[in-house]
Amino acid sequence: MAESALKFTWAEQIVCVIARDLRDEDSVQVGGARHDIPYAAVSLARLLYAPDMTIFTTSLFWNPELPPLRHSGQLASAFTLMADAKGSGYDIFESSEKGVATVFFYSGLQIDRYGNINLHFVGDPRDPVIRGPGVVNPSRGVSAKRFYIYAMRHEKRTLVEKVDFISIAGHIDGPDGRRKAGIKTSGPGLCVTPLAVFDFDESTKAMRLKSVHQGVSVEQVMENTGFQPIIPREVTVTPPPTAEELELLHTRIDPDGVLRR
Amino acid sequence: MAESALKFTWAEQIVCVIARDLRDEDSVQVGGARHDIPYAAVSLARLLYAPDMTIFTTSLFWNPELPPLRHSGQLASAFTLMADAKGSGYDIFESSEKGVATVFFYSGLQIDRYGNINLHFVGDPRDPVIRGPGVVNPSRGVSAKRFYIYAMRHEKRTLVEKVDFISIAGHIDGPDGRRKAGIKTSGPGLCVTPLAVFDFDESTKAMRLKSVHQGVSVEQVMENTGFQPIIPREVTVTPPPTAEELELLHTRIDPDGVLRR
Amino acid sequence: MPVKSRTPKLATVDECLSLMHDGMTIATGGLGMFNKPCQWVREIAKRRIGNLILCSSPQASYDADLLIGAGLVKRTNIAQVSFDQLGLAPNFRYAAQRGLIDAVVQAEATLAGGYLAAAQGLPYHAVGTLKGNDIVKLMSFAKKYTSPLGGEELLAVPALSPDMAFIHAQEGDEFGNLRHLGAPAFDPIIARAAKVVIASVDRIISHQRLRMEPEKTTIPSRFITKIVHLPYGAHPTFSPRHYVEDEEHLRNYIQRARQSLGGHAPEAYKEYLEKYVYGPKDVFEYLELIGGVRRLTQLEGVW
Amino acid sequence: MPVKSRTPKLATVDECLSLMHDGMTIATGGLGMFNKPCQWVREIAKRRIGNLILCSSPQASYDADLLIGAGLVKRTNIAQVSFDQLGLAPNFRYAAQRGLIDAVVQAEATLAGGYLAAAQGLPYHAVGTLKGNDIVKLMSFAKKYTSPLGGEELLAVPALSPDMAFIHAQEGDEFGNLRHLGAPAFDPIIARAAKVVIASVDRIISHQRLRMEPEKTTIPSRFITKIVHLPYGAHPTFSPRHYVEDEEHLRNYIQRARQSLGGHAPEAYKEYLEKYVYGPKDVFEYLELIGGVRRLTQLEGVW
Repeated sequence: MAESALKFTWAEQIVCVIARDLRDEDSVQVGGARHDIPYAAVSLARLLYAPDMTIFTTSLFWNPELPPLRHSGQLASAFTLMADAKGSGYDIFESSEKGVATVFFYSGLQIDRYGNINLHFVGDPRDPVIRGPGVVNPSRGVSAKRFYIYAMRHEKRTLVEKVDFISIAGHIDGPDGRRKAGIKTSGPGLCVTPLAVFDFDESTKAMRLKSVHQGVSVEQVMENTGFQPIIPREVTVTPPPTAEELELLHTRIDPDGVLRR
Repeated sequence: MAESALKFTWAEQIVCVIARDLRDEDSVQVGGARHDIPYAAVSLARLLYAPDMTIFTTSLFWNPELPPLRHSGQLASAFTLMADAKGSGYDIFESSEKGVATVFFYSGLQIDRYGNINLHFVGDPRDPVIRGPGVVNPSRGVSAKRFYIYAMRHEKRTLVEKVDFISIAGHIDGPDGRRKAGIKTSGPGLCVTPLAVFDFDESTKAMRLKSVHQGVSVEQVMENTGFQPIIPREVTVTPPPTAEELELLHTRIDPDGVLRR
Repeated sequence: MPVKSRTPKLATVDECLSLMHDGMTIATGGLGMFNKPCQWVREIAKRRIGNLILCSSPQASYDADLLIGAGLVKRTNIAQVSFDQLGLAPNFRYAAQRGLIDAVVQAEATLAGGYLAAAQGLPYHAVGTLKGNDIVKLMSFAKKYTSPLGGEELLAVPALSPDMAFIHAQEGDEFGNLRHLGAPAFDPIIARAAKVVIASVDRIISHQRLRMEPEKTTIPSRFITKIVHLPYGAHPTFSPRHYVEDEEHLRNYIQRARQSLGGHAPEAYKEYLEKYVYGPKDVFEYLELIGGVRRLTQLEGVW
Repeated sequence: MPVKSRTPKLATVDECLSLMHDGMTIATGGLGMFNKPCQWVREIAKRRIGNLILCSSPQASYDADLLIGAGLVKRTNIAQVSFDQLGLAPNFRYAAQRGLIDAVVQAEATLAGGYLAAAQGLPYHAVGTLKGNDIVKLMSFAKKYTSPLGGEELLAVPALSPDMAFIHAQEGDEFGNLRHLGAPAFDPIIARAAKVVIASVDRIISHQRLRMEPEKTTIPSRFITKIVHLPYGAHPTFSPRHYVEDEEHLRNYIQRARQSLGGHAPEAYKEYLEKYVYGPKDVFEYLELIGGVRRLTQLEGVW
């Protein structure tokens, strides 16, 4: 595959991978300003791939305007007041129990081969080396039809063999993990990192290298992954951002270049 | 007691008895246009006795304007749009489970000596002589701190020894009835009829004649009551509507004379 | 840069009712005498979609009585059916008393609890206030149990998720965002509980204008499958800030039902159905029959 | 004819906080970085009302961190405490990691479920979505059980009814009807769950005007015990349509906490408390300290 002449960052690559995977029938919750990647992915998907997708914010505005990402400050600026409707904690409870959000996004301190996510305790939970920020809503990992994992770093200490603590259940311990735990949804869809895209093998439910980003080698991925992912015979290159995607990112979604830092 | 020179109807008498019993700390739900008596009582109480009382309507307007009673037609006219706030079925469920309405009003096809109310089936429930309208919300008989019973007719077939079917629990079968049923609230406060006011004896929880309306004899009450109420040594006369109450009823609450038919 | 645009949910009556079939559990919104989806009920009756399990907000009126009178209902899940101060609902009462329909005894709390459980994706909702009465003995759909935290006796009401719900609001946009100008009553809960939700509105309003005041939206489009513009769609019940109830029409309806059921004029109710339900080809023909612009102007009311 | 009139619920800070005492379970409204009842938190800290069990909407920030930093909290029931993109909450993190407070692991669903149960007067609420993770193993307050209708495994979350709740909204009338101009978030549920609810508002608006548009009221006065006019009462968090968050102030706050906890400048955080919390006699003195009219004008933002 020819290298694209367009310049882009790994964050923009992740945004495009997720955006292309979103669909009109999806319903997604996006968080606040810290969640730049899902926010940009949803913004891009609405413009290009899934205009009918339902979007709601943490503070429960239905189908809000999505103002551009900002470098810092004014969290308030991402707090739009133009929307289809305004909800409250009632909707949050219902939507997280019922899966009114059909799609969700999680990042993690640790992510393991079965897509389990740790946001709470690294080390022994009773005396942790790191106490993470926790997770506001782990329910969506159970109730949403699928979720995306995005990693801000592709390192051995992040992508681990087994998380120290499961904050959000991926496939738990294998193909039957979710079913045994009484979970009916399919769980993690893609795991996207600065280096590669993983999906999950249908039979083992273990992470499988789906593609490496342009300019990244399979070896580089292996060296930085704390477990042995399934490597298919042929690993493709992640289709890089298109000119159209980048133009929208640069002009409408991320004019400040938050994703280009 | 001297007879009042003021003319009034039994409906106005009932309205005044209830209005005087309502208190600032009460929170009451009033129904639609069919419920003239509680509606007028609440309207009068707000003006004279309990200005801080919380009022909400069946369709869940909080502290609404209470337009005057109308003879007929335009149910819509009682449907105010001026209010503190607008609620929905969520509030209805919460308020009926929790007793956000601390006071409620019930009438009945049959009412018995323990204040049990039947609005469903006269005769055998499986093959009733009369199938009543049912009751929208029997929960308030359990969750509200107390409720009022008002009877539109004082007859033996209405005030019965034992109701054929309990739609709303009064004291059920005696002093321990509510507790045995797992109910924590005190239940029926007053039962007001076209002839008299009853309360409930503290020890037996049976209906007790509290007062007879002006011009009504105790014998007349007894002849028209299908059970033997407790008759205290001295039965007082219900204080008739005052000039002030009647003026407010005639000018502001019921100018059409719905309660004077 | 061409970007994609959102697909409107505006639809025709036929498109919506092609989703409906015999035997379905349906729910009607509104409450008592307002916002009843009356034009939907007439359209369903015209198509003779029958064997229905009819739910509603806790209070139904014309909606339930007409579907029962047209012979399309096998079971009702409603706390009370009545025409408020105009009287009891003749067809409902007749059919329930004779066992022609299975009129399940419900209360506001059991219906609301059922819808809430469905809205929350939970199998049941707890209800703690049906105690000491005989109603609960007739509620075979519910189950008594002890709180898992011990002590309190509760009633478990199973989730109630209608196959289709019909809701009437005053305003809505082309994407199905609704605005009730009066009380939304149970419509927001029913919309979240039902599998398919069909809305009608008296008036379609600008999406851009609606978005300026999202706090006025009573049901977001997320919960609406299709929206149809049906002016006066709640007639003869009332539509807050738009029109009052048509008392004359309702009295005529009730009288005809009573005459037929009482045997004095066996054809009276059938004539009502022929004239107002089966006859008109659409809502506009219906509105001409009830008196056209002159009558509708009289029904404007003062809000 | 003289008729009685309604009693306003307007009160002073002292009147409200005389209802509070050591050891209470309190809840703060708002969510993350907006509508946090920050002036209330400072007033509580100034009075050294301690040994508190602090609940919140699922996301807390300055509110929880300041009360913990002032040494007034023994337990927290919050899903996440953080300053969003400005960083983690230093005092919370420090105290939780060292066991100086009992930071109960909660999730949005368990907190919301607890408040909902309390709002509904029920002993518990069912939660069906805490499955397959290790969080639930730490939730000793909740109980696993099987649905009374059979089959499904659920979690029973006990009703959470705070002794007092503190809520900040943009507008309210003298009777305590509140209007959130942005998201009400969990405030409506918390207000219905708590035993005593104290509100502050940036602006008192006319009761008559409020009544013209009841659909804009986000919490009716029924659920509000007292209302206090505290302009900029959410500073340094943001108040939708009124002011944006004070990033400079927040960074200073976080830095001082970090310096103290890290030992680089042990007095830095205490100085913050002395200056902004213990020192000012009221909200107006506080607002002068943070920069007065000039700073507040900068924080207006573009809404």
